[in-house]
Amino acid sequence: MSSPSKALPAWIDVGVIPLINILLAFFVSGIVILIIGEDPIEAVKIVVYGAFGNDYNIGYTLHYTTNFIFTGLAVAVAFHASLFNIGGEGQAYIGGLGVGLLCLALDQYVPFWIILPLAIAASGLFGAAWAYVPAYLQAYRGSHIVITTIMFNFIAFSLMNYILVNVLIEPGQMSPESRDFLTSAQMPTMQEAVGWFGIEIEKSPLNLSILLALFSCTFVWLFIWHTRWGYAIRMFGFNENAANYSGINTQRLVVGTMCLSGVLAGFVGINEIMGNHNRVMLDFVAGAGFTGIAVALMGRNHPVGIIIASLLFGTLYQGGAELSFEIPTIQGEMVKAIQGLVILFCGALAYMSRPTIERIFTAIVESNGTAKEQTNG
Amino acid sequence: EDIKPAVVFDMGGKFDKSFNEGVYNGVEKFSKETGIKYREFEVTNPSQREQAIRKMAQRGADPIVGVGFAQGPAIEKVAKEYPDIRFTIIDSVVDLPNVQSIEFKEHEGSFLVGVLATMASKSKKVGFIGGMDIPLIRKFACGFAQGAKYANSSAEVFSNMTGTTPSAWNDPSKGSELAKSQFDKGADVIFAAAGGTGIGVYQAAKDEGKYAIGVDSNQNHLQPGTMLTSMTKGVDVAAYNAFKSAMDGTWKPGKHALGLAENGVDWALDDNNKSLITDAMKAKVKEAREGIIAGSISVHDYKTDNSCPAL
Amino acid sequence: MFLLLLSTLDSTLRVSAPLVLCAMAGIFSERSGIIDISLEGKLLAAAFAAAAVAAVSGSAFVGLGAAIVTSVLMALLHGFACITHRGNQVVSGLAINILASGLTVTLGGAWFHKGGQTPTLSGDARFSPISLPGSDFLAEIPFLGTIYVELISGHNLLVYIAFLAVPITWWVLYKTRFGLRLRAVGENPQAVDTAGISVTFLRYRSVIIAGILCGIAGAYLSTGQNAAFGKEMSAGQGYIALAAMIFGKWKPVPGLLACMLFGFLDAMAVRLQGVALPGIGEIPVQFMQALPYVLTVILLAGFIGKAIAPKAIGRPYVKER
Amino acid sequence: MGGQSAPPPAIELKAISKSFGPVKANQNVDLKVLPGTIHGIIGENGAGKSTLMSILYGFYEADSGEILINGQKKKIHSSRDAISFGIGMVHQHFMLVETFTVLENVMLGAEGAPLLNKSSQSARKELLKLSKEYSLAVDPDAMTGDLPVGLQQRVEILKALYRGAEILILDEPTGVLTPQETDQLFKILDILRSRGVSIILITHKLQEIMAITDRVSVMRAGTMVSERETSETSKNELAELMVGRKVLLEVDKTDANPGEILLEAKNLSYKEDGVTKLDNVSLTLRAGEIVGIAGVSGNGQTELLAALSGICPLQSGSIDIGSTQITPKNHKNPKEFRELSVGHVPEDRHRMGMVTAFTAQETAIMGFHEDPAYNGKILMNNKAVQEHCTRLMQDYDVRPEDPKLKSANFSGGNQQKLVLAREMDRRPEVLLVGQPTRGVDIGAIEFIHKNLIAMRDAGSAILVVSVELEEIMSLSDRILVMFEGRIVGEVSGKEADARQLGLLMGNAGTQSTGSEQQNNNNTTHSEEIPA
Ligand SMILES: Nc1ncnc2c1ncn2[C@@H]1O[C@H](COP(=O)(O)OP(=O)(O)OP(=O)(O)O)[C@@H](O)[C@H]1O
Ligand SMILES: Nc1ncnc2c1ncn2[C@@H]1O[C@H](COP(=O)(O)OP(=O)(O)OP(=O)(O)O)[C@@H](O)[C@H]1O
Ligand SMILES: [Mg+2]
Ligand SMILES: [Mg+2]
Repeated sequence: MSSPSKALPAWIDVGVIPLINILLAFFVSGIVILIIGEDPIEAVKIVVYGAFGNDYNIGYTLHYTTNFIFTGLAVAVAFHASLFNIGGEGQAYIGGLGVGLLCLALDQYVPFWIILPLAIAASGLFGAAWAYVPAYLQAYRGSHIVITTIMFNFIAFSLMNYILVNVLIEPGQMSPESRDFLTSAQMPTMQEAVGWFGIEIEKSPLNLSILLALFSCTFVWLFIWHTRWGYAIRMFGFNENAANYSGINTQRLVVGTMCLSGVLAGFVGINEIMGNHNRVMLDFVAGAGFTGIAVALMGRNHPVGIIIASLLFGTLYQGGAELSFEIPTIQGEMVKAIQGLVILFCGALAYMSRPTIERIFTAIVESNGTAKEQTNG
Repeated sequence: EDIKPAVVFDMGGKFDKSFNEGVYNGVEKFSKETGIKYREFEVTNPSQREQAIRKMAQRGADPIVGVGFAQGPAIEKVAKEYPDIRFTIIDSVVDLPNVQSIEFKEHEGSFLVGVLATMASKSKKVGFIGGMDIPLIRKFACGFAQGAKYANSSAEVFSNMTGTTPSAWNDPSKGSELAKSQFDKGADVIFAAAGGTGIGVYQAAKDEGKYAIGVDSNQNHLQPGTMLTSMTKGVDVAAYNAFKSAMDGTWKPGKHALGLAENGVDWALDDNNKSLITDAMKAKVKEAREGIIAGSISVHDYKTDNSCPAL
Repeated sequence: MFLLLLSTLDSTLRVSAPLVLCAMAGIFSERSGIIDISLEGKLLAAAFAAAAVAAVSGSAFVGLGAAIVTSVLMALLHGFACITHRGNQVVSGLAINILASGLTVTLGGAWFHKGGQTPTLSGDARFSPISLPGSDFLAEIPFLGTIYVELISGHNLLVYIAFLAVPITWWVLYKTRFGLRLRAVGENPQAVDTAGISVTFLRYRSVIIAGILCGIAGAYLSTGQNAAFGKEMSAGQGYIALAAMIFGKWKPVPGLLACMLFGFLDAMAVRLQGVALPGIGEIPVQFMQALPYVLTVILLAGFIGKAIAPKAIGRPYVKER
Repeated sequence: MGGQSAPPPAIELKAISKSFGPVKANQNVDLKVLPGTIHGIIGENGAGKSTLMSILYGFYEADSGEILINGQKKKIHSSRDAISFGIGMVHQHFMLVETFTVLENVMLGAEGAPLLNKSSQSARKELLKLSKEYSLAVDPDAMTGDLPVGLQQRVEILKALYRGAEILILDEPTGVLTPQETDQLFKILDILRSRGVSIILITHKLQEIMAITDRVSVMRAGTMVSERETSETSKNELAELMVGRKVLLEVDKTDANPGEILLEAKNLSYKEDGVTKLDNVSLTLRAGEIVGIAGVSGNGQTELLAALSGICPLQSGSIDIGSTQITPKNHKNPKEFRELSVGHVPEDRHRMGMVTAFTAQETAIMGFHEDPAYNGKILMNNKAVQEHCTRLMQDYDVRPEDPKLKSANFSGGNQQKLVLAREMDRRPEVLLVGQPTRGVDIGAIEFIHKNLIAMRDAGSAILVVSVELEEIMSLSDRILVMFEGRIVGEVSGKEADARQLGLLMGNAGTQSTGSEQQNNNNTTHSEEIPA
C-alpha cells in the first residue's frame, strides 16, 4: 500500500481512515442493493438480526469469525515480513486434509484428549508444508511468492479433489466426502461446552476452536512485538538490507515466517473439519483464505484489529446468508461483492481519503493554533 | 392440514434447466394450485447444505424437500435433530422414520432413450456424457448402453464424465468440448446426464448438426430440431407429491423407487421432436418399454454391483 | 489417428483462444509495470456483460461492445487504485476478482431471475462458426486441405481475433513509439518521466488495452464458446493466462505458445479420459488440471530458464520519496 | 562583471521554494545563469542542489517562485516543458533504461513518428553525427546496462544534445568518474560552451569549480548563500561559504602508536554477476590506528566493507580476526563478526544502518537484538532496551533524547550519531566506518571525528571509508587508495598530500595533460589549506 505522505496522529491513521474506507465500501454496496431494487436499510436490519438475533445466529457468526481470525493472522504475520501470502486458501484446505487424515486414522483407537493435540499439530503441519514450497522458492530461488501461492491454491484444490475422489470417499457414497468421524474426533461444540456449566444454548457450528483462535491472537501479538524473532521479522519487512546488516539469516526467516503463516491458516481445518463438518469434504474453506486478506488489511495486521475485522466479516457472512434466505433476489454472492469492495477500499484505495483528511485535520489544528495565539495576545 | 413446505435446491441452482429445475416446476405447480407459499434456498457451497436445511427446520417448515443425493448426509443429521418434521430426499436414501427417500430407476428410462439413440444414429455410434462421476450417473450410462445395444447389438457407445466434483454439474464449456470430441470419434447422437453441463452438449450438437438427448426435465425445447428427445425423470411429480401428500396427510416415510411402471421415468415426445421420431422408433421403444415393465427385459442396474456389462 | 490429432488441435485452438487474449492483456499491463491478477475478474465480468446484453439486444456484437466497455471500466478501476492512488497492485487485482465474481451473480440474479445465469443465446446473439472461403473445394486436397478445413476454418470470429492479437501485440510492443515507451515505463518510469512523457497517462493506456482484450475474451466465453453466462464461468482461466504469460516470460510469441500448451493439455485431458496410457496407466484428471500451475511454479523456480519480470513491476511510481 | 550590458540570462530563477514534508529543500532560491557560460553550484550534501535543478527541469514543481528563460517568464510543469524550452539534464542518478540499447535510450521521448523503423534510422544518423561532433563515441546498439558508468553518462549527455538542448544541467557528473574521464567530460563541456550552450555544473569538488566554471553559486541548507566570479574567488572562500564558517580540515590528534594486528585480510576477491568488485585486496588493521580508504566512490569500497563485516560471504581469500580465520569454507555472518568484536557503521544509514520505521530504541539494538541483555527466556526485555537507548543518547548527545521517537524523525546528523553510538558503545576492537559524516553538519562532524580518535587512542583499530579526501587525510594514520577493486597505493597519513592521492585515485601513474591540470589545482589546493 502507498505509504502515508505526512505524519497524522496514530488514532487517525488506524482509526478514522479505516472507518471511512469501510463506510465507503458499505455505501457502494448499498447502491448495488438499490440497483437490484431492494431496500438497503431493510437489508442491513436483516443482516444484523441474522448475525446477532439469537444465540444460534451468533453461534454461526462467531464460527465464521473464528475462520477469519486464523486466516487473517496468517496473512498478517507474512505481511510483517513484507511477504504477500495469497495462499491462505490452499493452506487452510490442506490443513483440513491433515486433520481429516489424522482423525480418520485414530478415531477408532484413541480418546479425544489424545486426538486433539495431534489434530492441531497435523493441521498446522500440513498448512505449513503447503506454505513451505512457495516460501522456499521465494527465499532460495527468488520466485515471486504472490504468483507461486496463487498457483499452490489451485494445486491444493486438485490434490484434495484427487484424494477425496480416489482415497477417502466412502464406498457407496455419491458425493466425494469421507465417512463421519467418531465422537472421539469431534471438537466439542460451544453448546456442549457451556452445557457442562449448566448453560443452555442452541446448537450451532460454534465450537471450542474459537479458544484456539483467541490464543493464536495473543501468541501472534507477543511473537511479533515482544520477541527477538518478531523483531527480526519486522526489521526484514521494513528493510531487507538492514536485516542482512544485522546478521539475520533472511532466507531462513522467509521460510520460517511463511511456515508460521501456513500453520495459522491450517488451523481453519480444526474449526471446520473437526469442529463443524466432522468429515473431510470439498471446498470447506469457502473463500476464508481470501477473506483473510481483507481482514488483515482492515485490521492493520494487528491481532486486535484482526479480531474486529473478523467479527465484521463473520457478521457479513452469516447475516448475508440470512439475507439471501429472506430476500431471494439478493443472492448469497452479494456478500462476495461487499467483500471485494472492502478489500478495494481498505486495501488498494486505503489512502484515497487521506489527503482530504490531512487537509481537514491541519485546518482544524491551525484554526486552534491561531485561536490560542489570539487569546495569548 | 395447512403446511409450511420448504425446498432446498442444490448447487447448480433451480434454473439448471434440468434436475433442480424439475423440482422447481413441481413445487411451483403445487403453490399455484393450492396458493400455499413455500420457502426455498439455493446452496452455493457444500458447507451451506446443513445450515440451510436446519434453518428451514427451525423456521418450522414441514415438509422439507432436499434435492439431490448430496443433501443426504445433511438431511440425515438434521432429521435426527427434528424427529417430528417430515423430510423428503430425492435421489438418495436416508433411513429414518421421518424421512421419505425417493429414488428413480434411471436405468430404465436411459434404456429407452438408448434405443432411440441407436435407431436415430447413422454411424451406429452413440455417446454418453455424464456430469459428476458417481454411481448414480454410471447408472444412467449403463442403462443407456444397454438400450443402445438392444436396438442394434453392433452399436458402439462412448462414455465420458465431465468431472469428479460438483462443479462438473455446471461446466458447459467442458460439456461442449467432450461432445465435440465424441462427434470427432464418429458419434452422431449424444445423451447428456450432466445438469447444467448438458447445455454445452446440446449447443455443440446444434453447432455440428448432430443429435442430443436431454435429461431429467423435458429439454426438447432447448435446441428444437437437434434434441432427439429427453429422458424425463419425475422429479417434478415427486416434489409435487411430497407437498401434496403432506397436505392431504397421506405422506409416508420410507424408500420409494419410481421406474417406468410408476411413470417415474420416461422419454419425452412433443412438437419440438416429433419430426425426428419415426414410427419404427416409436414401435421399438414401445416394445422395449412393455418388455421392461413386464419383466421380460431386465435392465441391469449399475448400483447393484457397481459394474456394467454393456460398457 | 491423423483426424484425432486434428480434432485435438482444433479443440486446443478453441480452448486457448481466451487464454491468448488474456495473456496478451497481461503483457500490456505488466510490461508497463502494473501487475494484473485481475485478468480473471475482467474476463468474468466481460463474459457476463456480453451474454446479458446479447440476450437483451439479440446482437452478439452489441454484447461484445458491452463486454469491452465493462472490462475497460474494471481496468480503469484497477488503474485508479494502482496508478492514481498508488495502491497495492496485487490487492487491487484481488479485490476486482472477488468483486466480479460477486457482482455478476448478484446483478444477473436480479436481472434475469435465473440464479445468476443469463438466458440461452441463439442465432445472431452468438458468434457462430464461420467457414473460411474455399473450404468446400480445398476439402478435396488430401492433407493440407483437410488441415485447412478441419483446423483453420470453422471457428467463430473471436477465435481469429484472438490469434491475430498476438502479432499485433508483438508489433505494437516492438515496432511502435507507444510500445517503446510502454516497455521503458515498465523498466524505469523515472527515465520515461524525465524524457518528458507522462508515466500516468502511458500506464492508463496500457491497462485500458488490457481491458479491451479481456473484454473480447469474456465475450468469447459466453457468446462464442458457450451460449449463456453461468456463475464462475471463467473458472480460473484468467489465472491460467497469467501463468501462461509468466511462462512466456512476458513476451507475446512465447506467451502464445504457453497458452497453446496449456490449451493442448486441456484438450488432451478430455480425450485421454479413461484411456490408460501404455506404461503410465490412466492419468488422473486432477493431475492434468494441476499441470499448468505446476509447470509455471517450476519455471518460476528457475529450473527451465529464468523468467525475469519487468524491473519496475508492482512498484507505484512516486516522485517524492 | 558584465551582467547588465550582456543579453538576458539564459536562466533566471526567482525565489524558488520547495519542501518535502518537513524538509525545506529549497527556500527562496535565486539564480542567474548567463548564456554561453558554465555556472557552478556547490553545497553540502542535502543542501538542495539536486532539488533546485529538478525543479528547473520540471521533475518537481516548485511550491513557489518563478522561472525565466532567456528573459521570458515560463511555467515548467513537466520535463516535457523543460525539454521544449531547450533544457537538458544529466541526473545524479542516471535515467536510463538498462535493458534498452543506447539508440533506444536516446530516442525515448523524442522518437518523432509513431512508427519506429523510420525514425530509428534517422535517429541513428543524428546520433553518430553528434558523437563525432563532440567526440562522444559510443556504440548505438550496445546494451546500456552493460556499459561502464563513464559511457552511460555520455549516453545521458547525448540524450540531452539529441533533444537540441541549449541549456545543459549536470548534477554531480564527476562523482562517478576517474580524473581522466573527468578531463574528457570537461573537454566536452568546453566545446559545448564554445557552441553557446549554457551549462550548470553541480559538484562537491572545489578544484573542478575552479578549473572550468565562469561563475559559481553556493547553497547551504536549502538557501542560496552567495555567488562569485570564479576568477575572483578561492577554494577556501568557497569552502567557508559552503559550510558557513572557517573549515577546520585539521583534526588535532596525537601520533598513533600501532599495537598488534587485530584484523588481517589476505587476497580478498569478490565478483558480482561477472563484474570484479574486489581484486585481490590485502590489508592489516592494528590496534590504535586509523586506516583510511581513499577512492572515487564505486571502486570497491562498499564491497570491501561488506566483506570485512561479513555481509557478503567471501569468495576467495581470508580474514584473520584475532585467532579466528574466516575463509570461503568457514564463512561467518555479520552477527558472528560482531561477536568477534567487529563494529560496522555502514556507508548509507538509511539503506542499512537503521530502520526508519523503527523507534530509536529498536534501531539502537540492531545487530544485538539477540543479546541476552535485552531478552528474557522468550520475551524481549523492552525496559532494558529503552534504558540502553537512553544512555546512548546521553553519551553521544543524540537529540531529541526520546527512545520512542520514530528513527525517521531524527535529523540526518542525529540519525548518524545514533548509529555511531550503537556501534562504538560496544568498544569493538575493530571498527569499520563508511562515510562517517555524510549529510551531517559541521557541528556533528567534529563530534564524530573526536569520538573516532578517542576510540583509536583507547586501542581499537579503525577503518574509515570516505569520499571526502580532506576527511580521510585529517583522520587517517595510514591511507590506502582503492581503484577498480584493487588497492593501488598506501601513504602514511602525515605525509599524504592530495595531489599524490588524486593521482592514485585515478590510477594515473601516467601523466596525461588532464592530470597535469589537476595536479596544479591540487598543488594550489594543498597550499591553500590553512594551517
Ligand atoms: N524526493 C524527496 N523526498 C523527500 N525529501 C527529499 C527528496 N529529495 C530530496 N529531499 C531532501 O531535500 C533535501 C535536499 O536534497 P537534495 O538532493 O536537493 O540535496 P543535494 O544538495 O542534491 O545533496 P547531494 O549533494 O547529496 O546530492 C535533503 O534533506 C533531502 O533529504
Ligand atoms: N523523513 C522524515 N520524516 C519526518 N521528519 C523528518 C524527516 N527527515 C527529516 N525530518 C525532520 O526535518 C529536519 C531537517 O532534516 P535534515 O536531515 O535536513 O536535518 P539537518 O539539518 O540535516 O540536521 P543535521 O544537521 O543533524 O543533519 C530534521 O530535524 C528532522 O526532524
Ligand atoms: Mg544531489
Ligand atoms: Mg542533514
